[in-house]
Amino acid sequence: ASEPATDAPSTDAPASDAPADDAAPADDAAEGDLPTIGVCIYKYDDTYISTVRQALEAAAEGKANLILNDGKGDQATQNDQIDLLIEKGVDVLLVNMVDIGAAQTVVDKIKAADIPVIFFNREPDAEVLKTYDKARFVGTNAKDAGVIQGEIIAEMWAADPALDKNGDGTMQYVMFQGEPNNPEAIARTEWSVKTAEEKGVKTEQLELQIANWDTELAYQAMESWLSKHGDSIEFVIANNDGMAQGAVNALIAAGYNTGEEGAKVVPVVGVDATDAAKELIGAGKMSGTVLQDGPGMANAIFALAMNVAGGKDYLDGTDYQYDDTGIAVRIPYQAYKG
Amino acid sequence: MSDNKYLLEMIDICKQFPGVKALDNAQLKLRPGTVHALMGENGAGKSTLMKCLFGVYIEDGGEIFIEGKKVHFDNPRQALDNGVAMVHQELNQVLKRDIMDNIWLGRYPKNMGIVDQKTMFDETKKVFDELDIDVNPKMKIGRLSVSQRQMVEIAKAVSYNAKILVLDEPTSSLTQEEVEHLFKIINKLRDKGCGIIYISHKMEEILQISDEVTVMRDGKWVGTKPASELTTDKIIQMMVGRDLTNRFPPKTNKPGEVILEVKNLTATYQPSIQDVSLELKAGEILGVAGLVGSRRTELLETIFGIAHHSQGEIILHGKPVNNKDSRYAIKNGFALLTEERRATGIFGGMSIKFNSIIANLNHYAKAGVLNDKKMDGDTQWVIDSMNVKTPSAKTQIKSLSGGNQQKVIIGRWLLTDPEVLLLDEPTRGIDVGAKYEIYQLIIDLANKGKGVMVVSSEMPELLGICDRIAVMSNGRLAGVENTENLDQEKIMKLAAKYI
Amino acid sequence: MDKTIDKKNIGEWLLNYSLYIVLGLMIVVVIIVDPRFLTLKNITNILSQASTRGILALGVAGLIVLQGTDLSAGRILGVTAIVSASLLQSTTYASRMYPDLPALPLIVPMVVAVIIGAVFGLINGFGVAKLHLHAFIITLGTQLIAYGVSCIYIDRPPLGAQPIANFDERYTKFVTGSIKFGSVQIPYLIFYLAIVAVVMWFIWNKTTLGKNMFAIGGNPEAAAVSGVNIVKNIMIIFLISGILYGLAGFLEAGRVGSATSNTGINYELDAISACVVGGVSFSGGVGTIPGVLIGTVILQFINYGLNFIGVNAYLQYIIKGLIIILAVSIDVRKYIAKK
Amino acid sequence: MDKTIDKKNIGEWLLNYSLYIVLGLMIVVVIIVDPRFLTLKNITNILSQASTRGILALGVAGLIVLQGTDLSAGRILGVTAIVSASLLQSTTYASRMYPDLPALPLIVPMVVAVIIGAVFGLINGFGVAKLHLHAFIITLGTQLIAYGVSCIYIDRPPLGAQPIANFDERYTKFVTGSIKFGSVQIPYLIFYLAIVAVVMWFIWNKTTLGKNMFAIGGNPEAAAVSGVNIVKNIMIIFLISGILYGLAGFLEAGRVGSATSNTGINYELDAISACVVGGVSFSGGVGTIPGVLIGTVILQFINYGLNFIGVNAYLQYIIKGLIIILAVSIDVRKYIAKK
Ligand SMILES: Nc1ncnc2c1ncn2[C@@H]1O[C@H](COP(=O)(O)OP(=O)(O)OP(=O)(O)O)[C@@H](O)[C@H]1O
Ligand SMILES: Nc1ncnc2c1ncn2[C@@H]1O[C@H](COP(=O)(O)OP(=O)(O)OP(=O)(O)O)[C@@H](O)[C@H]1O
Ligand SMILES: OC[C@H]1O[C@@H](O)[C@H](O)[C@@H](O)[C@H]1O
Ligand SMILES: [Mg+2]
Ligand SMILES: [Mg+2]
Repeated sequence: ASEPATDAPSTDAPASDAPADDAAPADDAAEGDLPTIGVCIYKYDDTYISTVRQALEAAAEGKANLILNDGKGDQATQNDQIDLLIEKGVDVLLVNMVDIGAAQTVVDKIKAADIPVIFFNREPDAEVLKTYDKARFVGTNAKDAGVIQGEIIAEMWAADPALDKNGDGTMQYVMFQGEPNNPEAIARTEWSVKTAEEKGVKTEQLELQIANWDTELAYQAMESWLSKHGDSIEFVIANNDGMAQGAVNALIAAGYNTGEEGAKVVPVVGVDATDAAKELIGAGKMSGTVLQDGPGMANAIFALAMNVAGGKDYLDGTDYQYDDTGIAVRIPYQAYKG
Repeated sequence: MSDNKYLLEMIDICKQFPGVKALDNAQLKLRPGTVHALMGENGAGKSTLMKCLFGVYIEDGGEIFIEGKKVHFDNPRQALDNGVAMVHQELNQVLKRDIMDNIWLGRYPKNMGIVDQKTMFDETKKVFDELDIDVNPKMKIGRLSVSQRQMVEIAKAVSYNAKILVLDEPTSSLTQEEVEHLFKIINKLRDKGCGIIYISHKMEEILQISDEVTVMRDGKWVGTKPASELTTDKIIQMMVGRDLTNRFPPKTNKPGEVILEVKNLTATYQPSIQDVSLELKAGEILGVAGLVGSRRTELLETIFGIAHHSQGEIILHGKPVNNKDSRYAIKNGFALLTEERRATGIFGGMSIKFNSIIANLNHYAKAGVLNDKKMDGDTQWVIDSMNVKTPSAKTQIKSLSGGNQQKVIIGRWLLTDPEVLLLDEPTRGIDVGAKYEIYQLIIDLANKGKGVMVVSSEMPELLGICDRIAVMSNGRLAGVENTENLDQEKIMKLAAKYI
Repeated sequence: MDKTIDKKNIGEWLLNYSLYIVLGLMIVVVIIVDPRFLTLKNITNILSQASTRGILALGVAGLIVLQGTDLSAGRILGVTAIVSASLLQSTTYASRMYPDLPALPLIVPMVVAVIIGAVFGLINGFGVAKLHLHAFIITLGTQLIAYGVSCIYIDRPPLGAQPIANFDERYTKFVTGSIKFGSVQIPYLIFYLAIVAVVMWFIWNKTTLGKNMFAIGGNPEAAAVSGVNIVKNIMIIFLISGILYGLAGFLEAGRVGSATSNTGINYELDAISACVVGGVSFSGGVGTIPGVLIGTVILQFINYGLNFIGVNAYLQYIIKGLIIILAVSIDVRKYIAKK
Repeated sequence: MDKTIDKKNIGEWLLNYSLYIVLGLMIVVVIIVDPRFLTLKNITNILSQASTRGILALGVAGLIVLQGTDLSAGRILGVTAIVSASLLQSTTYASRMYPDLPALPLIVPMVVAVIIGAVFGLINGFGVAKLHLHAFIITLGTQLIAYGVSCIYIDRPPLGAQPIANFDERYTKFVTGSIKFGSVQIPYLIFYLAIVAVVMWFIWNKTTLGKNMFAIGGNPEAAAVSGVNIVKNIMIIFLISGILYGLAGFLEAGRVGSATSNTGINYELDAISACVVGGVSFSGGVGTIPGVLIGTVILQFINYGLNFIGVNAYLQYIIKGLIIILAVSIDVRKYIAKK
């Protein structure tokens, strides 16, 4: 397996290196002089993605015109938006695919219009991207979040024998998976448990629920699992913090994880390090999460986009590097335990 | 089984509805080439018997023979295919479609799988010419007046060329002229050997058109006699099971001061009434006569305020009133009994209680909260004083017969204690016994000093109970006369004045 | 003869209580599969989960009685949940939406939520009563509008669309607290639902408004002639529905512990299903409050019970679909006119 | 006097063409904001994007004419999209769903999709015609069932719920190809929609089935006493809707280039909106094929046009809501009886 390209700088990747800065200063430049960048977001109100989007907008301020599109969680809608952006003649396309399965169709469309494209966050098959020499990917290494979760789990399990409530030496856990066919969700589900096992934790899955990244759905499922399994649940693993939060809220309502001295605890881990999750971790109601660096990803995307819009090579003048696919830039995850 | 003397035999038909035994060994035997009148009070089971024949209902027991062959229809399609056609008491039409689409519904003529509009048009025209109906077959049926729609319904039934034609109150909204016309058609069909079952509450018609009469009471067969042996009184006696000497109660009311003045009333959305002026006195019964589409209904609706007027005034007790909608009208002391009971009268799924009190809620409410006791009391009053035949006050009104439904709605309006009652065809589809009761009620109301306007297509009825009669012609008022100065012929002349 | 009457009576009885029978059967099946289900805790869980949905359904029910429907219910709940949540974040939470907002009395955000719900309700009512739009259309419009408003409200720089969470303790307690009766914990939420249900029962059965509602739903034209102020009454019923959505939104955010622009999505489908399963008819003029409640509980029971016995998530959809179809198929038998 | 008549005539004319006027105005606004909009390519884009949606709407329209609706349309499209996609993966694609499946003639998966759609359509029709369920309820049930089926179909070991993608070239060409007329590229999809529309127009206007449909929708009792076989006709109309959903699903997967269990979600709301914006009335018995088409185009234009002039995504929801309300408000004026 390939290691993530941890040496790529993220948060401090200087956007000022981008070629757009060589152009006239933003304030007296007519809008038309700035490069136009078409951005397709898979779903505007996704928590994590909207951090990326906001950071992207901040980065583009005065340097480029962003045309943002909301795919509304529907690939057909996104295809339509790409048609439109092509027709508008944007200089670069940034695509956060709804359904990576449609990547070939999307790449073909864009290739026919000869517009450079950077996919991000939701990762299409590298073979597909390679059919177009102007396609790149910026994202994470999907499995890493799961690996880090697994490490957090193993560490906690080893540190506190009381977590094995029934003392059978096995960690009985419940799992919340994001979407059914999202590669990040699948990898996190798989690698969190695999890593914990590799580190010597025996595991048993009591339940798995696909909760579409959604707090409310996770809350409901957790509530019924709690009454079904009671104290037998020893760990909650969630593909993201939204669902982790739902689980925590259900636990609190059932008298667990109140953060008070002596209260019963079922550890919950998530991914994303949203502010809400960090607050819960600080209050002792949640155990850990994995930081996904949204602004870092936005800066990387933007730097590459400005380069190619200015006719330069994608990585020109940046510290980013491709991983062994030769076309993907990886932003690393970090553990967050408070 | 039986010889072919009869075209149709219905033997020992039984039909039970929740709470009602609608048919209890009912009988009907129809000879070819005759008109067979089916008589009975409201709720006697006439329509139910015919619906069993037509496959709308399925009888619980009994046998049906057509030309000696035992039949059983599960749906109207089978009845139609076996030579039975029917004009239903309720107008069953698709108002948003045109006339031809309605007439050929269920049997569109086709040409290589495509509906043949031209044949439809030509055939419709033919039928209409035969029946002297002068409307464009391509018109939306919803734009016709009720009586025109009824004529179309009859035309449709006739066009099936059925052996057996059932007419369930076909003339309830027809004018004299149209009735005459219908009778000509019926006679033609009879001569061709058809059997016609004719249901009506209009006694004159029955004796004029029918060869035999079957009378039903409470779902049971009472008797079948040749019409020649019968008189109105005899029929009535069979129907109600007792003597009923007079068709109209004695007129005891005395018109007094003018309470309502209508001045130069013209409706906003034309074609409708134009420049109508008339007066209504306290204790007076004012009839409104006219041909189909002469805008009698619109006159009442405009006075009541559910239709708007652009010019003119409505003056009650010398003060102009502005009935902006039915609430104002009710507050100002008006009541309107509508013409189409099912569409605009009853709340079918609701109880008799609900239907009785709904126009009068303000009387039972304190700060919006209702007083159940008062409501129950008033409901009982409606049932008692209107003589409503019902198992209980909780019964859904739609399971009552038409006449009993009508009584509940009249009761509803009386509860609001109105000063001016606008009654649009108050006795449509109501049997003689109940009619008498309603006439009596109208006269009682007049005796109490109320003003009553009655729209009716039955001229004998208008002549029988009204003090004066206003005749509408094509949206205008053709004249108002004292009843003693009028007869059917004079009314007809006035009715044609602006045509 | 006696026997057939008996049979018929039993048939009628079965029909009249079909909903209870369906619910009972489902409970029995769940208990057979997993006897651990038989705890009071599971019942209070289901009831408290049904609470906000029940309130929503009670709001929608009146609109169905009026021959309408409401596609916006869920999104209105969403926007009111978001706003109440944003006004009740813990003052110690650094990245809260309004950093300078003091701790408000609970009633303030509740009233704000109710007012927002009411405004949406009035817009819907206006569309139906004044613009003569079918409820499906105006509420489809307000569904989109409410969602847009939620997103714009929640999605602010620099972080974008974050869930609004970390609530003031008083709020959480008010919503998720419970009273102990002997050994039984009864969640406040159940009481809130009960109070709303009683109020709604009273309105439906004992007031002019209720009668008018059934009149308009049963036969609008007859109502118009009978002196019912159609516009006003429709507006009030929609207003009430909006108020209930606001209340449900206020409670839902507290119950779930956070609010996002996704809160409330598709709740209206559950609410409408609950009404229809509970015997409120789309043809208007028919429905009861206990029916709506039992419908809500049946639906919630499907979700909870299937999860409890560990039915595969995908299969759950299919089973839920089948049970809804079954329950309503039985219920409509009551109204099918005998031939 | 003459003047008022003129005024009235103009008013009526405006009403009759209101949809075209609304569309025209929107186009003008977009062009004013961004004159670059004025290219043929934008028009063919909108039309081809409207194609699968239009086919779906044409299926739904008949059900609305029957006083019904269809909440399952989107999910049925989804399941048929998934199945056609799974039968048409490129044979060179290693992780395709059926590794041993040879390249099928295009007609086979299309027929399979149509049959699956037809089966769902028949279930819906059975629910309405035989079980006497409101269309809302039976289609809510089949919506859930279709979704469950999609998930189960797609989610197979060892890979789990992967999107089904990498299609056979012939499929992609058949769906996304286009014909050149002079300098204009006309996508095949526009022709497919046109063909379906013509067939449906013929059925609605020239066949007994169509006339019966309007009669049943306008007054079911009238149809019944005229000997129309209500059950059969309702079933056939639902069957046709299912066939169209299947066809739309087949095209949609090819158009998008992939199918997942999410494909088709909420499409029914757009389809229903298109119908209603296009003048198909929920009260039944009213509607035209050109109306449905123009409704579809208006909705697609809203999506496309607002994006084109760069309106904020969240604001788009609000604007779309407002336009739907506006368009239908104007359209219903035609039918409001004036007294
Ligand atoms: N669908 C139904 N459900 C329940 N009861 C019904 C139904 N149809 C008719 N009835 C009842 O059956 C009885 C006979 O009604 P029917 O309509 O046949 O009377 P009718 O003789 O035609 O009266 P009218 O002269 O008023 O039309 C009445 O008591 C009526 O309430
Ligand atoms: N010739 C006509 N052409 C089109 N519409 C008509 C015509 N005549 C009447 N109508 C419509 O039919 C309806 C019934 O007319 P109206 O009720 O005023 O007539 P009427 O004299 O009361 O007849 P009836 O005795 O049948 O009640 C009205 O809505 C009217 O607009
Ligand atoms: O695809 C959407 C998902 O992307 C993940 O990276 C993130 O952790 C999730 O919270 C969700 O946003
Ligand atoms: Mg009758
Ligand atoms: Mg009239």
